[in-house]
Order: sequence, then structure tokens, then C-alpha cells
Amino acid sequence: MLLESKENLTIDKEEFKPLIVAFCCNWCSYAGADLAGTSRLNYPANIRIIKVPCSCRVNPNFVLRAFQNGADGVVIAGCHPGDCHYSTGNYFARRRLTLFTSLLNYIGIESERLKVDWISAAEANKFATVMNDVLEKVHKLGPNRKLRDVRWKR
Amino acid sequence: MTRVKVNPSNRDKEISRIIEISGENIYSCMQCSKCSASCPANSEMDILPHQVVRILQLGNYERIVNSQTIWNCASCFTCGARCPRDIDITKIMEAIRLTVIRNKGESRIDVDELPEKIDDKMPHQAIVSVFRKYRK
Amino acid sequence: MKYSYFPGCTLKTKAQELEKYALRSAEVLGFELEEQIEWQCCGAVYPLATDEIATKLSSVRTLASAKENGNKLVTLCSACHHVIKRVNEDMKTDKSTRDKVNNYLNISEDYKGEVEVLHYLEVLRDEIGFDELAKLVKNPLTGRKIGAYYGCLLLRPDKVMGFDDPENPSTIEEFIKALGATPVKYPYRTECCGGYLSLDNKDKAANMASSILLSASKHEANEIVTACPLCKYNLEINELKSKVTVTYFTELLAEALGVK
Amino acid sequence: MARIGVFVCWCGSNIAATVDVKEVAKEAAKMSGVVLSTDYQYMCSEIGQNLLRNAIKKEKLDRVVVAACSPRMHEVTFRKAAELAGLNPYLVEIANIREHCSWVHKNKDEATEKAIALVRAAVAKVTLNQELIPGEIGIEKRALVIGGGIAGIQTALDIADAGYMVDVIEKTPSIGGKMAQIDKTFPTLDCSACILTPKMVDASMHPNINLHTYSEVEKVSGYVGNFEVTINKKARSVIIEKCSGCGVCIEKCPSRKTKSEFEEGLVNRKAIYTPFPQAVPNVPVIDREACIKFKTGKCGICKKVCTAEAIDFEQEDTKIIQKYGAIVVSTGYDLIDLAKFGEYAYGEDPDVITSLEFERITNAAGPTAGKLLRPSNNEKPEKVVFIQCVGSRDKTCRGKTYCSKICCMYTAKHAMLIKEKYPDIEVHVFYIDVRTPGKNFDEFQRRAVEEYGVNYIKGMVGKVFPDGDKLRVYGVDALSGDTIEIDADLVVLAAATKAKEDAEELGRKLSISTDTNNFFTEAHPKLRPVETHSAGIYLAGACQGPKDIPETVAQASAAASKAIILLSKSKLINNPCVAKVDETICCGCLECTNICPYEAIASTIIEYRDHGKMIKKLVSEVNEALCQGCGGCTVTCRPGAIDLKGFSNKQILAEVDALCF
Repeated sequence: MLLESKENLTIDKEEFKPLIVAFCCNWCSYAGADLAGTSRLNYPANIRIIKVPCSCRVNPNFVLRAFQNGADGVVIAGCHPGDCHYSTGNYFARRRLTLFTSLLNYIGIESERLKVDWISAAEANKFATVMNDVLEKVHKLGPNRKLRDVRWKR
Repeated sequence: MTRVKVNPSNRDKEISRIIEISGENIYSCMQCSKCSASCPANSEMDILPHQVVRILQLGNYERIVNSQTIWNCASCFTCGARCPRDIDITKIMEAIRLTVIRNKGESRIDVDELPEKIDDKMPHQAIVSVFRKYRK
Repeated sequence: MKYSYFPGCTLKTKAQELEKYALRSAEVLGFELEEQIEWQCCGAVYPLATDEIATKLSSVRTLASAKENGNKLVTLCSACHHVIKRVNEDMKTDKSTRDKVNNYLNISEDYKGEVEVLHYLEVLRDEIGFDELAKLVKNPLTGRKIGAYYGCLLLRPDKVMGFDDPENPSTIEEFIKALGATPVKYPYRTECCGGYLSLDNKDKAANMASSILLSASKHEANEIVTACPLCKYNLEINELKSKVTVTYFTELLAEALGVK
Repeated sequence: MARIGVFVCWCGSNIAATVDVKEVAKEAAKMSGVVLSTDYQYMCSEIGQNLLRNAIKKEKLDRVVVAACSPRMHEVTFRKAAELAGLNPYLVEIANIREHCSWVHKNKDEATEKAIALVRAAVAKVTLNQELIPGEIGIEKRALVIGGGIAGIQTALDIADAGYMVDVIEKTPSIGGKMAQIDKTFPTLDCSACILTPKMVDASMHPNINLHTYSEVEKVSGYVGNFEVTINKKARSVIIEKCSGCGVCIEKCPSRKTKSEFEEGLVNRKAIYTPFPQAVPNVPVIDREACIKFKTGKCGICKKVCTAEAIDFEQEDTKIIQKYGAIVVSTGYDLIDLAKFGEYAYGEDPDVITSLEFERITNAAGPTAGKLLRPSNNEKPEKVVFIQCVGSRDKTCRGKTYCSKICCMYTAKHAMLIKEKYPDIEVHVFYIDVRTPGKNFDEFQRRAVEEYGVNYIKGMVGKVFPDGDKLRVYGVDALSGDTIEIDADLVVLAAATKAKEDAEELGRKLSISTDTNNFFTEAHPKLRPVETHSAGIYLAGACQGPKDIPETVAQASAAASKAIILLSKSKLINNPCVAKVDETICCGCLECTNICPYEAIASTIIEYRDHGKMIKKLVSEVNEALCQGCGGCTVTCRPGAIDLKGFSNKQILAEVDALCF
């Protein structure tokens, strides 16, 4: 699965190189991304990670800004429900982002462009899989144009 | 005993074919031999089931296909049921059998032999099974 | 309650008792087994190879026909049950098999493993209930010591068959108890009888079957019941050496229900 | 205008092999506000840190970006270095170009491009960083130890000896844990009880230790230095202070149908019981589910015979609420249930036992007074078969994927104990691999083979067939390919270890994580093996993963020293990245107070002058000592009045912009 998707990407990357911004919570998903590094797993280089203390810190505004400025997909990753470092942060994130995904859908952004997932500090494999998966989906969808600030250079 | 060269190139076409047909990961095996210990037909086997997996890992195709083991497997699924590594050895046995009988003229059983082997009471099921397992 | 019923080849020839008594008992128990029209042989052994499609087609036809009638599918022979249930699982979980089979069969609606496949014993246990069954018993088999013989195909692989604990099952024992007899647990009740080996390697199969009979008689069972014609054959040709008799579970059922 | 310095680390070849560090430094130099951009082989080394410090002074840098490994690794290091050079540590940002870049990508061009983007984001963020000054919080000088096995006892003793108060919570009626059940310990074969019971007594007599047996953690709130724990003390039905431990009540109790937990179900115990004679406290407890008085209302014999008037049928569960500075979790392990391993006939045949049951059978204080007898007929066995790895290294749903670690050694110990007492008994051990790393461990196992004549067979047992009064064991010797059949009298199964059933639940209460096997997760597998991700909560013993006694004791002392370090501080430095309310914008809706998991936001009334009039206004107020900085409130805030220091809206948006450059 992993191999296949990567091959597809290397073939097509000349035409379209999607940019994915990933917001990772400091305690689980950022650590999971670190472990993916320590385990020398592979995922495409056009995934860029921003550290936030908790998934509940992610304001939907940040996601819109990313889409506006040229991101083709956004990932928000937090601790598994029940495992939040701040006990309940990811529950708020889950509720907010479910609503927000519906909103994106409503305004015509494919909901596959926003991925909310739970990745623990031990799940390096899951981190790589989720990233590869999102990239593959976004790649199929093509560049995000709907929300793009047309004055922006990318 | 012939000396076997152990290197990745030994996992040649036939071995990969067996792995592919079986759909099982033979490299999960850690040689606990629970399959062999569980096998109700192990007394008829010149190579025990866990040794079959090991020899596949080493890539010695000849030794596997020439063994009597695969023809004495009753497909009772006991080995797979007890394998702590979640390998269905029955599927590996089947894959080896198939790589043999799918070759022309390599059927294990001849139709002409049948009449002497069956009796009045033998259920159809047995005959159909043998045809499925021993010839193509 | 009406079920689609798949008999299988052996039940029409060498194992007629297995079917006869099952149908008679079903009448008493108040459920109907509707034999499928133009059923085909299941192939006797489940095709274990990942690249076999043709050998799975007949089972899918059976399953699709049950789906069309909106029924659960009931089987009697352990081997048929094993094959059909596993093919059904493939159709449910393995996309590549599903697509290939559906492309090939070209039936009106793609089959995706929707049908529930039940063994007759599962109908007795889960749909009717052994307590209910016990109430319908006319001639309780009091005092008879009967050993259950499960064999391989009902139990393994547990992940797909989900029949009972594969190492320590209790369904047939409970069935025997419901009929008023005394179930005898013996350690070989889940061991293989030799299966199709009896055709090519008679000695080995005889050996395997004898161990089972010996174990049963050591634990003082006088009879053994089974659901599989091939198991019965293998055990029976060796039965002379022990004092244990081998019967189909349906025969026992019919006897207890007074319809034998 | 900011004066930013960028330092790109090679990390030897870890980064430099995949990322063109020179190119990154060159590009960084062009970024807005960057006045210095350089690279060095090992930024974390002393020379690297000096480079950073000198540059801050020489170039008058007011902000620093280090492009190196994960901030989880060396953020603290670089912040400290900056602080030494007189820079506020929160003006340092890390660009993670190792874990998130060089280690996960292969193409050098792509990786370099990404590294530049990551540095650009860090520069964009650091430009907006502000000096942050952490607050201080006090520390409750008291520790809580959860679990009273050898790990908990050792931890409690160490912390208590350092002069701090320790409370130990133990779920069962007595401390002691698994070690109390064990007969001898490997590799020295000294008596487990002889080394454990003195420690149990020490713990109970220590002026700084408070034992809460038959108690459980109900609720945990607060944070490092200031945890507040609710302990549920289950009704013992015996007043500890009055009981003299004479044992007459136990003797006279007519209920005898309950299996003894301590004896692994090999014998029954009464409804009023102490788990074992050396129990601490040596006070019985009434098992209300088994007690005739509680079930039918009739009986009460124990109360009649108790001269100390210690029996109290009306006793109720009591709650204790206590504050703690540090918590050590030492809840231990269990063995897996073997019901799914029907092929070994455990539960079907009484002569198939677990190794823990074997410990009891061979224990002089056990049900057979140390005589090796078959549970079925109380006769001495002639052949004993041990089966290792029952459920360990098992990928199926029946077992556990990990190696249980202790079984190889205790099985060798069991085999030797039999051979020492009864040289005529045949002992066979079926194994997959013998794993004996540890001081004097391999020598110990080899002695079992070479001196005691224990027959080790590489291979698993297929099935155990009960056959008359024998157990027919079918196995294979994987090395020779011989099939093996043994008529055994006793079969001992080395069942896999597993995490406690309620580990996940306790983890949730404590906000510490568990791994896929429900063992508690340490903060770092190598460098922080006793800490958890929650500050102030530490791990000791097998609750973190399978361990033998010496390892458990070592970790217990390590956890104790971590707790002591914490408790010995007069003040704790608070995380300054906390929420902040802009009172001029706050509308007083107080939505933020509902979402805060720490109740760190309260309301206050402020007064301010507007057009010459004094106006009173209701606003939110953040208690910086309680705020942990999750940032949930910032998103909830309707007028957008709350921001999070260190992760402000501006900073994150600047990062987003820089990454989408």
C-alpha cells in the first residue's frame, strides 16, 4: 500500500506537487512524527509540520489561512480520544473540526483535503501511513483553487 | 548433504510463487515447531511442517517439492489454528502442492488408479477432495 | 422460519441418513429447509490458494441464490459448510476475489457476502436453542454415553468459522445433553480423522481414526456422533476394532424427537 | 528590527547526508531579520553551544533559530545556552530538520527545500516571540505510591528515608504483591519471603509511610507538585486499630467456598481472611460477597468470637482526599487467562498448572507445605513437563506479541528446584528460544542442563492429551526433527505476562498513556525510562513492561529518586506558555471557563475609565499557576480575546504563511 502510493507520486510529481500542512499536537502526534524519523520511515517531503500544544489549539482560521495561501491539504493530528495530555482537548478539537469539515464541504472544498486523525507517540507507522494517504487523496483531487488567494504567488 | 547457498537470490521465482499463492508471510515464522508438534499426520512426513517453512526461508525449492510431506497433509488446519505467529501453514502446503501439480504431467494421482482405491462406502466427498488436492 | 438449504453431493448418495433425519427433525422443530434449485457441488475442499477463482464460483452461486430468496443458508455436511462459509468470507472481505467473481458470474446484483451461513447445529443452538430443543424431546436418550466428534472443518480456522472454541468446543456436548444422553468429553474430539488421506494413504488414515476411537472408548463413550460423511466413513471402517459405534448427529436427533 | 541568528546543525551525517546544510544556511541568511546564518557539525556539543553563546554576544542577537533535531530532544539545551548568554530562553526556536526532514526523506533536493521551508517558518515565528518569564508554584511535600508490591514498597522506603511523607495505596488487603507468592528467586535461589517480608515490615513501621491497603485511586486532579487525589478506602469490615491479629475469627468462619487469590485458587479460603500469614497489615478483611452474614443476615460468628470488638459489619467505604507533590505508579502485572489455549487442557485437567501455581506448590508456606504433589491426587509426580512461551511472542488474538522476559529464568529455577529436592523426577522443558541476558543468568540456566540434568527440548508442545491419570504431551524437537511423546504427571505452563486489567482506566485518571499492550508508556525509552509524559508522575516495575525483581527494584529506586528531586525543590518553575486575556476585548461571556480542563479561568470585575466615566466590566481571568497551556480556550473565545503565549495566533499564522511560501 505504502509502496504503491509512493510510486504513483514519484511518477506524477512533475506536474503537481501538493503541499500539505500538518498541525501536530506536541504530546502525541508530534512525538509520533519524531518516532517516524527515528524509525527512518518514509513519507513525501511536501508535508510540513507545525507544532501546537494540543489539537484543540488549532483554530479553523489557521486551516483556512493555509488553504488561502496555497496549501492543497491540511492534517490535524492529536492524541487518541481519551489519551489527551490535557484530558479533554482532543474532544473539543473533534467536535469543532467535525463541524468545520461540514462547513468546508458546504462551501465546496472537498472534505478529503482536511484530515483529522489521532496518532499516538508510539504510532510512527500510522503517522507515515496517514501522511501518505492524505497526499495520495489530495493528489487525486488536484490543486486546491477554491479558497486560494489569487494574489498569492503559488 | 549438499551445501545450500543462503542469499536473497535463492528466493527465486518458484519460492516467490509459493509465497504469493499462499498469501502467507513465511518470514513471520520463528521456528517454534508447534505446527509440527500439532500435526496429526507428522509420522508420514519426511520433512516436518516447521522445517518446510525453514527450507522455504532458505530458498531450497528442490528439497520441498520432492518431499512426501505435502502429499500427507490432510488439510486439517490444526497447524494454522495453533501457530503463535498467525501463519496458516495449510495454505503454504497447498501452494507447494499447486506449484507441482500445475505443471503438466505432474499429477499425483491417476484416474485409472481410482477403482482399486475406492470402496462402496467411500463418500463422494473424498474422491472430489483428492481430485482437487492431487491433480489439475 | 424458512431457510435456504444446501445439501451437497454426498448427502444425496452415501450419506442419505444425514439428510433424511435432519429434514424430519426440522419438521418437528418447526423450521423449513428449502432445498435450493439446481445446486452444484461445493468442491469438497476450500480452495486455499489466493489465485483460485473458478473453484469458488459454485459456492458463490449457492450464496447468491440464498440472497435472492432473502434467506439464511443452512448446511448439514461439515465440508460443504466449511467451503461455503469460507468463500462467503472471501466475498465479504477480499476485494480482489469479490470483483473477479462478480465480473465472471455476471449476476444481476453483485454478491458481497451478505448471506449468513449456518450449520444445522448452529440453527439448533442459536435459532431454536438447546433448552427449547430439550422440551421437544419425546424419547430422551437417558443413560447413553455419547462422545461428540467435531473434526476439523466445523472448527478451524476459528477466525472464519466462528463455530465454537476450536480447542475446547462444547456445542455438540450441549446438543447431546439436550437429547437426554450423557455427553462424554475426550481429548481427541477435535483431532483430524485423516480426511481424504483415506483414499491415497489408507494406513495413515486408519491410524488417525483409530486414535480417535480409542480415546473415545477409553473415556467410556459407546457412541460417537459427527456431522461429516467423510469423518463417519473414516471412523466407521475402523470401528470394528473398538466397541464404539458412529452415527450422524441428525440420526440421534430424530431418535430423540421420535421421528426415526 | 529583530536581529536573528540561524544555526544549522549537521548532526554529523544524520542531517548533512540528506540536507545541504550550507545551502540552508545561505538561504536563511536572506530571510527577513536574519543577521547571522551559519552551520556547524554538532550544535549540541560544547563547542556548538559556545558558538551559539558567543554569536549572541558578539552579533547582539535578540532571537535565535537552531535548525537541528526535534525540539523534544534539545530545545531545553539550546534555550539554556541562550540564557547563559543573557537571552530570554523563549526567544529560541527549533526547526526540526532531522526527525521531520533528513530522516524521513531520501531525495537531497527535496529535503533541502523542505529544510529551508522549516527554517523559514521558525524564523517567521521567532520574529514574533516575546520574552516570557515563568511563574513559580509551590510543592506539596508528600508522595503517593500506587501499588504495594516490591516496586511500590521499595519506592516508598526510599522516598520516606529521604524525609518525605509517602502514602501507599494497595488494592488488595495486604502489601507484598506477586513477590510474596514466589518461593525462591533466581539466579541465587534465595528465599523470596525472607528478603521481602522484612521490607514489608519496614514499610509498615516507617514513621513517614502511611499504608492504605484495600484501597483504590478514585480521582486525580491537579498538576505536578500539586496533585489532589481521592482515595477510596474500601470497607474492610474489621477495624484496623482494634484488631489484634489473633486469627480466631478466621478459624471460626463457616464459609469456606471461595478460592484463595493468594494461593492461585489451589485451595479455598474463608470469607473473613488475611491473604497470607505474613500479611501487612496483619488484619483480616471480610469478603462481603462470600460472607454468610452479608448474604443472608444470619451468622455473625466472627463478631461473637472477636474479643477485641474489631468486627464492624456496618463499616462503609471512606474517601480520603489528599494533596501530593509527586506520584509513582507501581501497579505491577498479571498473567494472561489461559482459557483460550484449550490444547494445553488448562482448566480441564487439574494437573496442568501455571507457573505461579507451581510457585505456591513448591513453597514451604503453600498448600502442600512445599512438597511437590499433583493437584489431582496429591501424589508425587514422576515426570514434569514445562512449556514456555504460552501466549508470549504470539501474534494471534490469543496471546501477546512481546517476550514476557521472566519465564526462561523462572522455568530454569523451577526445574532446578524439582531436581534439587527430587533427583529422581524427570524434568522436561519445551522452549522456543532460551533468553537469559542478565548477570549470572545464562550460567544459571546452563547449570540446570549440565549439572541437574534438566532435559531442554527446542520446540513447542502441540497438545496435551489427558489420558487416564497421565498427561500425554505431544511435541517435536525442532533441532533433530524427532517427534516426542511424554507421559507426564504434571504440566507447568509459563503463561505470558500482561498489564493489569485496569491499567488503562488508571492511566486515564492520571492522564498518562498506555501502549498497545496497556503497559504504561515512559517519557523516553532510553533517556527517561521512569518518567511519564505527565510531569510529576513516575513509573516503577512491571506496570511499564515485563521485568524481573532486580530490574523492578532498580527502577523503583530510580523513580523514588526522581520523586525526591521534585519534592526537594522549594519552588517549581511554571510553564510560561499560558493563556492570556485581553481585557479590552473580552466580552465576559465566560465560554472559556466551561472548556478549561483545569478550572484555570475565572471571572473578575475590572474598572476602567471611559470618556471620563468609571465603568465596571465582567471579564475572564487566567490563573497562570493552574493553566497548562493547551490553548483550547483561544479557539472557543468569541471575540478572540484570549491568546496563548508562545503559541499565539500571530505566531502560528506566521508559520503557516512561511510554510506556504
